[in-house]
Amino acid sequence: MTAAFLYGGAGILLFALGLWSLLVHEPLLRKLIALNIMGAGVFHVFIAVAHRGDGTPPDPVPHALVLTGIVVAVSATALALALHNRLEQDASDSAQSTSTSTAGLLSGLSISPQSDIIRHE
Amino acid sequence: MNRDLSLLIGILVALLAVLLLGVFHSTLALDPGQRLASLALERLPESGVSNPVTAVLLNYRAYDTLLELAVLLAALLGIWSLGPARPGFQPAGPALAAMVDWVVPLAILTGGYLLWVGGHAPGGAFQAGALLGAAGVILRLAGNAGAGLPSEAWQRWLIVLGAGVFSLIGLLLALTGYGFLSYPPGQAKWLILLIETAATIAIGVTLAAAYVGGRPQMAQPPRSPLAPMADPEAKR
Amino acid sequence: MTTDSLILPIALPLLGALLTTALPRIAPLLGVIAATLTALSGLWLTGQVWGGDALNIVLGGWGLPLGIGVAADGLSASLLAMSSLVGLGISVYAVGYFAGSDRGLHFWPLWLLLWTALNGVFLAADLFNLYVMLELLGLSAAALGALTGSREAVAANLRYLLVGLLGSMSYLLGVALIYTAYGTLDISLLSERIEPSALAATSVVLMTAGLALKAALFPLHFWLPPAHANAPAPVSAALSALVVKAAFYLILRLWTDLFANITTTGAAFILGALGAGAILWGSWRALRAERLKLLAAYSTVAQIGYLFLFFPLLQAMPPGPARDDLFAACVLMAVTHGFAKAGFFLAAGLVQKNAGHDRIDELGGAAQSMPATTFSIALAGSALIGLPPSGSFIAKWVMMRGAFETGQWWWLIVIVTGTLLAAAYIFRVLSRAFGQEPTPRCFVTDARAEIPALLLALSSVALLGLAAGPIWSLLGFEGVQT
Amino acid sequence: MTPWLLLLAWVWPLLLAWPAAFQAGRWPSALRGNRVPGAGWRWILPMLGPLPALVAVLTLSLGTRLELPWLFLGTSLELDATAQVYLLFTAILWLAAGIYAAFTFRGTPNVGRFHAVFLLTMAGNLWLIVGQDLFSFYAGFAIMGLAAYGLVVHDGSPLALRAGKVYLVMALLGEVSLFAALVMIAQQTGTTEPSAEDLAQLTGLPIALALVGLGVKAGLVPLHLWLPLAHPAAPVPASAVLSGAMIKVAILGWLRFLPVGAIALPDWGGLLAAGGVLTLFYALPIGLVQSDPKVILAYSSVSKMGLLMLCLGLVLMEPGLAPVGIAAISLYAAQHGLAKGGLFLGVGLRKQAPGQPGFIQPLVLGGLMILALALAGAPFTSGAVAKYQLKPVLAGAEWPWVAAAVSVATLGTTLLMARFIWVVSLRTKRHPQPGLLWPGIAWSLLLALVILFPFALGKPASWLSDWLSISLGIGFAGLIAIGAWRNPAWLSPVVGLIPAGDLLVLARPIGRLAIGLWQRLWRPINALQNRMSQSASSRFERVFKQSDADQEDALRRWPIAGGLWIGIIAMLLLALFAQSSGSSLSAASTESDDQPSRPGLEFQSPPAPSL
Repeated sequence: MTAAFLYGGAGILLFALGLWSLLVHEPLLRKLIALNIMGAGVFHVFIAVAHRGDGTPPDPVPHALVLTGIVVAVSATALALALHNRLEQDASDSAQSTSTSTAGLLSGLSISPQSDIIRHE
Repeated sequence: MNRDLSLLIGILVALLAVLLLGVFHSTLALDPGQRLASLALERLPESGVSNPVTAVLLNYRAYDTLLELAVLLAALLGIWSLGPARPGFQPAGPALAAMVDWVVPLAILTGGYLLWVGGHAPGGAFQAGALLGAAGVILRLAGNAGAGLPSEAWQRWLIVLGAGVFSLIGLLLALTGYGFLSYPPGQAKWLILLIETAATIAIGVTLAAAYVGGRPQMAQPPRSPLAPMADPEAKR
Repeated sequence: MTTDSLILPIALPLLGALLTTALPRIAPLLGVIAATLTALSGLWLTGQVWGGDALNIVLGGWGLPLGIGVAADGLSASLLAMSSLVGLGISVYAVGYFAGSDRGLHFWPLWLLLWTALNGVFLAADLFNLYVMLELLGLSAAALGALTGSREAVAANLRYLLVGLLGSMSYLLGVALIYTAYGTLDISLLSERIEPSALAATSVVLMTAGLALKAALFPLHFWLPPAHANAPAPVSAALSALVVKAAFYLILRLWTDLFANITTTGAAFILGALGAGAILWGSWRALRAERLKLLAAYSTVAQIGYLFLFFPLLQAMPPGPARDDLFAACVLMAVTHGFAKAGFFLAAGLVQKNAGHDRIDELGGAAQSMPATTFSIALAGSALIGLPPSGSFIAKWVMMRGAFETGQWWWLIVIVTGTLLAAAYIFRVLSRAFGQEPTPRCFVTDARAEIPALLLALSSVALLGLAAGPIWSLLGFEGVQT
Repeated sequence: MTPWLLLLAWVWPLLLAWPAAFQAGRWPSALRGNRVPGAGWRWILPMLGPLPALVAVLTLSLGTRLELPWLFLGTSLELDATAQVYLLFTAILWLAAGIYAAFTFRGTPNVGRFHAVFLLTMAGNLWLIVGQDLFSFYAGFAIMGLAAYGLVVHDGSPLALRAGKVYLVMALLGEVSLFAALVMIAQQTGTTEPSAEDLAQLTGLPIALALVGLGVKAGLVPLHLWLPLAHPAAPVPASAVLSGAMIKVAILGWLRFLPVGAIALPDWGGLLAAGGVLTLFYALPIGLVQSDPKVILAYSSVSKMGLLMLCLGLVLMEPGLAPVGIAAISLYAAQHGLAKGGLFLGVGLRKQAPGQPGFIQPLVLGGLMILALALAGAPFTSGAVAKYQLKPVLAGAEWPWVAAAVSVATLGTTLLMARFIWVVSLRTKRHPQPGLLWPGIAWSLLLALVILFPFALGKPASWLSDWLSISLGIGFAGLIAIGAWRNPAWLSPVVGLIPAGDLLVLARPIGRLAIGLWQRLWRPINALQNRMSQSASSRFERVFKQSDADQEDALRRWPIAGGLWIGIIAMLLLALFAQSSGSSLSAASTESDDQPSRPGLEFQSPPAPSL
């Protein structure tokens, strides 16, 4: 009971923390991490609920729900990153068309498409 | 960011969290809880697998898992719709290349093992698929622009493999009178293994393709005028 | 097999999506075939619900607490019928719209996945399954919305995706709390067990708030206008006509079915007040919109508001024929808006294609060169205003009567103001069609694209208005008590 | 004959609107290859539209009823006494206008659009006459009112577009008030087909809303603004039905949905009668100074509607008058409708008919004179008969001065008609068009009907009613005419003194004046307000850093949207906890204790939605 509350309560705190970060922080990557933290919080609650009694085996259903939820969260994160990547690409393209020097500077820093996002933050 | 506003939101969120904690606590306190657990474990022998989580994922609640594969597919299709993939990274140095030669087969092997073990212990299609995907990621990081994936046509067939096999088996079962995704007694084990194998491949390919981050290039990618800046090779 | 047919409206578009993914060369052909089959299966299911009682099935053969239930009652069937007909219209239109364009390649699988999720939401009877369906819906919708690839579209749909994720998380936390207390996820089992408690109240609030984000209830509609206005026309139609309805449907289901004994008049009043805000603000913004598709998107915000206005009325009305009328009118309103808005967006897309832009003030020539499309806009517009004999006219009639009967006359002012504003923005568009421009050579200039829009708009006015009775019988009610 | 004719009467034109819209005017249809302008059969559709209605009214017996429970949540169509009169004159008028519209628009650009809108308007007009329930009346009313927008703005000129805008705003206001009134009537009487007795229990609000809602259509001053603009702007056949048939439905609506004859409503009746008197006298002088014949006719319509409203108001005050009054009002509406329709069509003929055989234009002018006399109520015309029928109402009224006032108004009407004849005989700009033979014949039939009216219906005593004021008026008009003939400049300062759309035009300077006054009076307060709002907005901007012009940009910012979202969650939680507190705020459910451990496979049917 206490263990379940501690785990579940931690999940709720994670949810709240993620929510706050999502709303307050502007960069997209932080928002995405925040959303994933919120998701992790909800999954915590599910897992905490699964193991309740002493000695009885844990409930497999919430475990399976969490697995499903993780895959869904991964998919959503991937799509969001791709959309953001596209925005960045557009921005750098238009920047280059107006001023090649700036674009060259940007591209010099750029190692990979993925790192674009991180650098932007 | 405005400090006052974030503080205000922080207070609101904190209040919400306190309320949720209170509600959660009172619920736990009053309810010792008879879950689906006993039922799920009781019917485990009929489910065709001995790992209860796999039983839930691929038998009791197989419908959710089918849709989850569809979600994964939707994400990849969305990524593909945004345009062609960017060129990859520079080829790996000798040390990394040697490591990749070891790690990738190992990851594929481990994936196979996880797939098999999922029937009676923690493991299963998603874990295995994730490892396959990771192998693809490693390949791309080491300079293989396509992450070791086959041509676009093949990729298209592979990414629909999981959901395709899953839903076809479901419909076939419905047609033969067992009901959608209701495995006939005794056949559950093999059907689940079949579905899991297909799903593993599909998940692995989908994850790797998502990491590539765009529509696969047909052959040699046409070098767009903007490409050189993203291509470290051109700089040397 | 009759109960197994429940799965067809979900399985068929899914198979279609897989095939169009695997065989991109013949995607339009496969897509139309899959769309036709999906629509037929949806209509067949609706017919079965009409003929008999509610249908349900538990997948996997494990019975209820363990398996996942799929069920169709009158409410699901009405919306399923809407998604079938509107979806078919959008599909036929898309063939012409995307002809010769690379985007069609990406459109078909994503659109069929979206349709899968839509039908899945309408038929689901399991709270967690609903979460997965909502995510599939949100992901495919955001991907489709960004299909034009313009910067605005991508940015707006990225925002839409994040908002949808936030909504899903909130919904999922509500589900987790429910599972904590009741140990089951099936809606029918839960609705027997749930009693008023702090936990139930918290869950319903979390789930409603999450879904309200997805349903674009004022003031949480901020993501909708840019996302819907910048998408390709068939996608805008699907998003505005169908996708927001899924979230609304779920709120309606939760409030009137699962949590019926938990909701209170005060909470329903809040939803109604937000709906009123949506009507006034959405209509006003639609009136001020410079672009036709932006106008349509804001009009969606307003129409969603009307749907939420039903909550305080339903909550205050004691069970009986009068409440049945209100409920049926709510469904009728949602379905009518589905048809009308789909027709409007499809027609707007044609105008945009023809003129090269959709700035309302410069549309005179384009509108007059396409009489059939202008006529579609007029028909759809009259359904959006709520003119007779459209379905929304009857819905507004019942709504206003309900407002009097429950003593909530103040909604009347909102409805009247909203109707006048709607008339203003629709006629602002229509007056462009009456000018002294040269006339076109024939009524229908591009049959493949114009006919679906025309038929959708026409059914919102004629079909749903003149014969609203079937909605009542589909929902199992006796007919309007006048 | 079958009662289904009642359904066909309005569904038929509705169906015809579809092929009419596809009609190729100048443009050939894509399916049939190239075609010469105006070819095809579709141009005849407008005149086929009213035929079933005409057949219905001529063959069906009084009281024929058709129930359509499947339509529109339950509809009933019936030919009662009032509906019979209305259907007869409306169908005749639409037929005449339809013939006119078919021949004159044949092959013109946008003919499909005009004919489709014409048929839609016709369908709405006929539907609301035969429909007995609130739904049908409102549906027909709204279809008619909004489709008529297309008629008003048809020629697309800036003038027509302005008239259309004014028309639309007023019509929508009227329709929304009427809608609210009808909903309230349904709710208060508990039926959608209320009898006069049911209506007796109405409260004031629905009555007021019905008076306003239909008052717009009837041209009740000051809700008449659209009328003198829209009627002249519309093409000739459209103004004929607008003025002849469509504005009359307001009276029909009041007869149906006000407790006429069941209960005395001294206040509302008095208000309506007073409004009628105002309308009656207000429109006459303004009409007299107009120079466009169609505008003069429009003001005459306003004035005549005032007379009808006066009579209806008197009947509302004195329920005993109802049996006589309702018949007389319907009859008068019919007479005025036919005469006014004929006048408008005649103006069109005067402008468009060929003058080649020398006798045609004099014939048109002669016909117009007869119609004008009939409208004024001259002896031996239908106008005299109709006016005679109204006598008992005026005599039995509580207000003794009413009869005298009406006589004065008759004098005014005579002058107005004289002015009309003067304008139409001297100042008409002519644009002859071919193909006006059949419209001319249709018009002469209408004319014959108006002439024969008194001899078919009235007693000989009625043929001479009001001869005194009419002859006074004619004499007066003659004097003025002679004066104007001698000195053409004599009347010029008066003519055009008040433009069409009177109040609307005056509203602008008055509005400017009011704004000026407001600014002068409230300058100090305004300044204070400005300072306050400026500081508030700058503070607001400091908080939200809003700079974009887009009003929703602030809302789109995550912290603000998220804050609102959490606020909504908090409000919902408060609302739920506030009402459920005490009972079980802290007590979570213990229901799952007794959850039976079900073996599972048995199937649990979900309960039906708890609605």
